[in-house]
Amino acid sequence: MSKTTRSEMAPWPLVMLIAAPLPLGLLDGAAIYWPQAPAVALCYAVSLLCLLLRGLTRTPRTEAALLFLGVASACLSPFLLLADGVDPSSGAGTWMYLFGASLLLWRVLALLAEETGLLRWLGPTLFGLGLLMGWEIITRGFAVPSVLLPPPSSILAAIPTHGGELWDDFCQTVLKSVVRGYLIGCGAGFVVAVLADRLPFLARGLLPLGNLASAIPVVGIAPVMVMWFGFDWQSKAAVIVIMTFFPMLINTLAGLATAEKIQLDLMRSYGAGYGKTLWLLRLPCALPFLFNGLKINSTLALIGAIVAEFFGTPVVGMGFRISTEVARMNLDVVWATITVAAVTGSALYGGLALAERRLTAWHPSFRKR
Amino acid sequence: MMTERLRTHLLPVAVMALAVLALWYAGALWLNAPQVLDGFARAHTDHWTLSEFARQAFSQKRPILPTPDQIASEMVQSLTGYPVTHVRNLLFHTAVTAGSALTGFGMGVVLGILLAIGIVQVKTLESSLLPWVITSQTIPVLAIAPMVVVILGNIGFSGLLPKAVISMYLCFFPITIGMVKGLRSADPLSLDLMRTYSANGQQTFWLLRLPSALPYLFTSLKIAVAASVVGAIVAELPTGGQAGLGARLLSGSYYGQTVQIWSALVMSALLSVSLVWLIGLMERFVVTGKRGGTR
Amino acid sequence: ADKLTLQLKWVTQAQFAGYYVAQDKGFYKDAGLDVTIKAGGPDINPTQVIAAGGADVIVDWMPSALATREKGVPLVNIGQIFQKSGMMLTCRKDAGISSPTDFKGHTLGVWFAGNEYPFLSWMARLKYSTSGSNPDVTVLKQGFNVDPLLQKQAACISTMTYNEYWQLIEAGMKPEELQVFKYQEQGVATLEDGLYTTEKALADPKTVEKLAKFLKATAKGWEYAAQHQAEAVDIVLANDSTGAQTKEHQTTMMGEVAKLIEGGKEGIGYLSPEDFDRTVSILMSGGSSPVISKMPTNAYSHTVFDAASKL
Amino acid sequence: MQAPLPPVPPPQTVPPAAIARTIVDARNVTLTYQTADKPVYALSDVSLKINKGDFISLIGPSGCGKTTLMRTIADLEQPTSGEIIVNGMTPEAARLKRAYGYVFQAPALYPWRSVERNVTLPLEIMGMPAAERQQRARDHLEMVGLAGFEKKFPWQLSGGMQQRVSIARALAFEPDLLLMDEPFGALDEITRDHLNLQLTRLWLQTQKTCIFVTHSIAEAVFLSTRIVVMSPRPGKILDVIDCEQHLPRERTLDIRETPEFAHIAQRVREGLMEGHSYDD
Amino acid sequence: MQAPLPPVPPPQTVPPAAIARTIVDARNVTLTYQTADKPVYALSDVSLKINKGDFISLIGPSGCGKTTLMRTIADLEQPTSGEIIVNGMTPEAARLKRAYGYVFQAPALYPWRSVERNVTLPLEIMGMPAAERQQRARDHLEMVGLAGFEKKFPWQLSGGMQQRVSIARALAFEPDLLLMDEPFGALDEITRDHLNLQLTRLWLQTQKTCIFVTHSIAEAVFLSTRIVVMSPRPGKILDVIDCEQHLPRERTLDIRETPEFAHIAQRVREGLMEGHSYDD
Ligand SMILES: Nc1ncnc2c1ncn2[C@@H]1O[C@H](COP(=O)(O)OP(=O)(O)OP(=O)(O)O)[C@@H](O)[C@H]1O
Ligand SMILES: Nc1ncnc2c1ncn2[C@@H]1O[C@H](COP(=O)(O)OP(=O)(O)OP(=O)(O)O)[C@@H](O)[C@H]1O
Ligand SMILES: Cc1ncc(C[n+]2csc(CCO)c2C)c(N)n1
Ligand SMILES: [Mg+2]
Ligand SMILES: [Mg+2]
Repeated sequence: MSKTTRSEMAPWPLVMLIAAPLPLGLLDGAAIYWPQAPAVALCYAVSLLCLLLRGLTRTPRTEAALLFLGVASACLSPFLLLADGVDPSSGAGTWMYLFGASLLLWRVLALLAEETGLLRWLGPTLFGLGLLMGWEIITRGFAVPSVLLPPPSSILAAIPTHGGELWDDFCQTVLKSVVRGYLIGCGAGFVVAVLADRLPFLARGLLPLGNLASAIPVVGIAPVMVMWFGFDWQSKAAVIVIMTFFPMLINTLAGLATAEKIQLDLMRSYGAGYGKTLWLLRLPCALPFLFNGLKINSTLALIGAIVAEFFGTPVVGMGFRISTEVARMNLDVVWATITVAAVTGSALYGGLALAERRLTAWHPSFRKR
Repeated sequence: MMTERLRTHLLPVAVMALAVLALWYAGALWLNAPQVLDGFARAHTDHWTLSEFARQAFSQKRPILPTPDQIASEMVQSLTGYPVTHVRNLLFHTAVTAGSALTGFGMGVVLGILLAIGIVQVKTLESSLLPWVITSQTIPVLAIAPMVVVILGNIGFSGLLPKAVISMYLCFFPITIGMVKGLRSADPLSLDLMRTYSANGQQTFWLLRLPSALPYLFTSLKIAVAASVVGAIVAELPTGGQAGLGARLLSGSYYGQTVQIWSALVMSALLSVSLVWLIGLMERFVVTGKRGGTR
Repeated sequence: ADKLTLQLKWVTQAQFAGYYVAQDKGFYKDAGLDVTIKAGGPDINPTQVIAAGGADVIVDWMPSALATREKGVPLVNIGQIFQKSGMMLTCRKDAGISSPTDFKGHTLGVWFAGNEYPFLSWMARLKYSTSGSNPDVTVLKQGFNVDPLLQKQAACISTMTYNEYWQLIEAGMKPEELQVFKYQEQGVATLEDGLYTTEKALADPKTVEKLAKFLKATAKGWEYAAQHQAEAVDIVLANDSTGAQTKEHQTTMMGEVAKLIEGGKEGIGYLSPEDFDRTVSILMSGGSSPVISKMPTNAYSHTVFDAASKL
Repeated sequence: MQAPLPPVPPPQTVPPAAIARTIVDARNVTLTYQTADKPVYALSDVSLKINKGDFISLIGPSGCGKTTLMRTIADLEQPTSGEIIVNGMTPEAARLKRAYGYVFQAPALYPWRSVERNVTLPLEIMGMPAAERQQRARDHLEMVGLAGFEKKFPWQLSGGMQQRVSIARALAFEPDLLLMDEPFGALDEITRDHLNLQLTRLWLQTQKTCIFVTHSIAEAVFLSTRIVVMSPRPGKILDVIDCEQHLPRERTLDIRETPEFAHIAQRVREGLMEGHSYDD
Repeated sequence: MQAPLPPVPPPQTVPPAAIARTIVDARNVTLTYQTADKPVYALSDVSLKINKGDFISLIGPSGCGKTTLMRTIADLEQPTSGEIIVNGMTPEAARLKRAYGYVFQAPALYPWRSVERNVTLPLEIMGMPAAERQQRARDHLEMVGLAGFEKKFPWQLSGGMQQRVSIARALAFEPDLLLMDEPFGALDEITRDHLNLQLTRLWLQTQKTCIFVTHSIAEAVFLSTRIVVMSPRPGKILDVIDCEQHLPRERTLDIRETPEFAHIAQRVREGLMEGHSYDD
């Protein structure tokens, strides 16, 4: 299929060569150089060797695997230094080495970009791992206080130790508030858009007011909703309904307007009524926009629920957890909760993206790249 | 011509507005009733008339739902009672919020479009970055807003910038998603045409991809501009001591001044609606000649 | 002049009158200091700000400061402004509550953010369960205002003597309709507004001198504020950039706050070790996961106070 | 190479067709498009009567208003003045009664539907049972030579194939009035001849009324009972040529070799020339 | 009506054209489209040499692969096997050198650009100064009979007019190799004749190379130096007919009446028939 001529690698990762004469960090106030840290020097040698041997690989996959080894050993080195009690924060050599490694990671990602099937996910996974590594290295290397930003490793450690709480929060926030609010909000936005499209009088009268109402920021609505609907999930769902309504409305209206004139004329010539035209022509045309709205809303809904929980909850819920644990200085729990939120949101989004791919495979954006 | 416009556009709005107002007063009566009755009970007023009840419900000091006239008079008082630059003038706070919202929106548009272009043009970015852009949005802003404010504050940025950054964080996403979709929606045959001209990436972008992405872009811009106002307000909460509609909301909420909350809400809604409207105006100006299609 | 940044715990209000008065009246300037006061807010955590280097001194409550200390940011109390706790639980009498034994089966509003520990240890002492499927009292995380009580969503809510209690009164409740339980009187009071800095700052004698000047000027500001309350309120209002505070409310607040700063054995700003020990023991006893697990050492220092006394 | 044209036989007085029912009656139809710069006069005072069972071809220079006239009949445009009566009712009422089957100049297929489901679309709208409409779609696809392409999507077809799907779609609908706008424009001569024959057969069998736009004079003469020649902007009717007077109703491809055929073709060509201003 | 065809004159040995330069050299090109159900074999082992100054017509049944072949030459599709050399380089390199002017089967106009700005589009991409490209656009629009429509938008034009805009756009570009996919399909005979003449003139003047798809046998014979007849799926070359042997290079409309013309046309028709399976 594809003309697999591997593009040539830019020489940038070679900046790691500059690292060799530079110091690695400080130990007891004195600079440490490569010969004084044999383990790190070994990592460095491995990285350079991987760069050298790259030419021998035959397929993009083997090259990616080899180069990844080089990146991995670079990532290992600051931890080796830390374990030896070296403070790498002022070691230009360490940072230059890591900089070269991140450019090398880019090359790995480029090689993996052509993958299909399950391996397709390898690229984004490595990219994410790279980000997390960078975070870990920076927080530990510069000794950032954990009350400001904990390193990913301690966040990861917090997940099993607080598993019970996290699960309860998930049930409260996602299963109770988000699901219901999302369904009602998107449903209402859709229905109102269709109605507005059908009844111009309603549209002209209601849309400006609807726009006005839904332009109210969540943080403003949340306290009011808590006042009206009480402390439990109902008020959170109400906030989500209001938040998701507007994007769905706008997207549905824009989507309904995309049917081409000639396609509409065809329906007209069949004497197809409003409902038939809607179902057979305008909704299929609107699908890409509907999915756009649904996807944007899937992230908004989660944020909405969490934000609303800042304004009063029973003592469970992801928003509750975040706000109280911030004040208790348990930043690892905070970030563990954020992780749960991020995973949930991404899963929701990914599900929608898959459904979109299935239902709108005809759309040019999927047809041809 | 003019009367026609009046009939088709203003009349429906007027009718609907009246209906909403009627509903609102009914709602105020309903929601404030427990408080009023409680008040009567505690004052041992056993014999009260319906008009007395309504009068009370519509003039609660801390109503659950204030009436439109309460909000209006609070707003009029705030808007006309002080000079525009005074901290008690709502317009001052609106301007503060609008300032950071628009700055954030501007940054968000640039970031969002650049990301979209990167994702569409660079395959590596598409496969590895897009999932993380999405994940970034599942992180609740309100949770990270204080950290952003604190961290940026320490690097020496305070005032407008941290707020704008949070606005940007909220509004770049709809733009990126919409633009990615839009940039890919160009008609395949038109793309082929560009190929035969051996147009470079930039030319294809400006001459074909961007025009076909415009409907998506403007839909996203409308959502994003509303989001930027939300972002600015969210960012004003942690720095609650300072100016802006968010600060008004917060202190209103903190002191239970419902009417103040509602007037800040109305003001922020007006702000985003007028921004959305401005985008719509731009859209009408920019998107020309795109109506018929083939016959 | 020496530069110094002070991070407050909350928005500009009479709770912090002393600092604003010292600033406005030039006490800081006279002491050779150039002080920046940063207002706080619900999500501004002063300990984070100081950990990130954004402030030299913060106003914080002791539970939060001790928790942060245990998390590796070595905060040290250099002066205790509020000698007494202003926290209380305020209940509706019409909910049938007249003593702590009536709590059972009711919903109680509590501030979290570290303020829940005294509450939890109080409930533990009363032998009420607060969690599980069928708790004796239902705990609600209450927001920033008093609506839950006004709307009967909770039978009791947390209030401060100087703030939320008066909001209830301003909202039309009568004092005789309310039953209050002061933490101070229930024996679960923890120390509130105090001044904290880092161990690193204290290691430098120059900084200690600067902080001493600051503490002294601050004490002077508080003293002045307590004596000239009307003027102090005006100064606070002039510093409020939200334009939302009312004179009426701030005047009451000033009066109540003035009561809390009294009683320092050696003058305004003195931390008495007994109060510290009591706070620590309450924090270590409460609930299933106490804020602090280890006995804190060197969490306060009288160095600055002593130096200030000698100025 | 053609032999000199034989003289036109004098018009014979034909016995009036057994109570010829008027299906389309256009009276003084004028249509002006308003555009940003200046108005475009697309139709000017067009009057035309079409009887049941007629096969009318519209022929005329590009841009003369053929499509516009068809669209007006099908209630897709409103005349600026004048009126049209279809089946004794307004075009709108006729449209709502599903009287029209329209083959547009562009294929207008729905990209999210497979070829087969594009053809069943109007049948679905009519409410035909699934099995029956599938059968009909297959039959008609077979007729236009597209058996085996049922499951493909429109963008996987060549231009001519798309056009044929669109023809199959209109035919499967079996409307009273078939409006076809250059349906065979994108087809090669052999396929075109084949479909011409199919179309005449179908037309004879079902006694439908057809309005047909074509640029091929031969095709027009071969298919039509009457040919309407139009002149360009503002679109006017220049000439209406009655073919039934000279050619039998039932036609085979070899009538194209007869002198009558050539004669009519010549008259159409002359009419067309009149409307043009090229000097080469 | 036509006189019986005269016997084909025996192929004369023509002197080899003065060092005929090969512009397009397709060698054993095969192209298979992968679709969800089963693969479509669009081109099978197609070999073809086109010299500089040639005017090649592709003719064949609908769906036989004409468009696919043109797209492959223009580097819009990759052959599954075989190779194509254009001007001594890969199609991609030729494309990057802006060697192609392509008139697609559908007009492919940009709805957000006026007619004139649609025509100037490729010129903008080339970087021509504004005044010059406007002049060129106007000249070419005039040539296709669309003077006065510069400021209209595509959806305000009739089908044939849109097609003519697309032709003007390709001609204004003045490419080395002009690829035209049924450019005149939507035009009436008179306009078509006119444009045929214009095209031959232009071609003779500029010595460009043209590849042209048409369904009109007469048009193919009239315009071409060689006619390539294709058979349907999998698309193969059935016959290549050299017209220059029998017809002069410079042609007027009346050569259509010559026996040589009719003879070639007949040969093309026979080739076409061969590829078809209709039995009527
Ligand atoms: N929507 C429109 N707005 C403005 N002008 C239009 C519109 N549609 C058609 N026209 C103009 O009306 C005239 C007649 O167009 P029409 O489509 O009826 O021509 P046609 O006879 O079908 O031509 P062709 O054979 O090329 O399809 C043309 O000059 C065209 O520019
Ligand atoms: N993108 C595609 N995917 C799958 N099959 C395709 C695709 N494009 C074309 N085909 C198939 O390839 C074959 C040849 O198509 P092509 O467009 O080349 O025909 P053509 O000769 O141009 O026909 P026409 O005269 O009708 O335009 C057809 O059978 C068509 O179905
Ligand atoms: C997150 C959070 N919410 C509420 C309080 C309660 N509280 C106690 S004192 C005070 C300021 C002055 O009244 C406030 C708001 C808190 N500490 N933290
Ligand atoms: Mg037409
Ligand atoms: Mg084709």
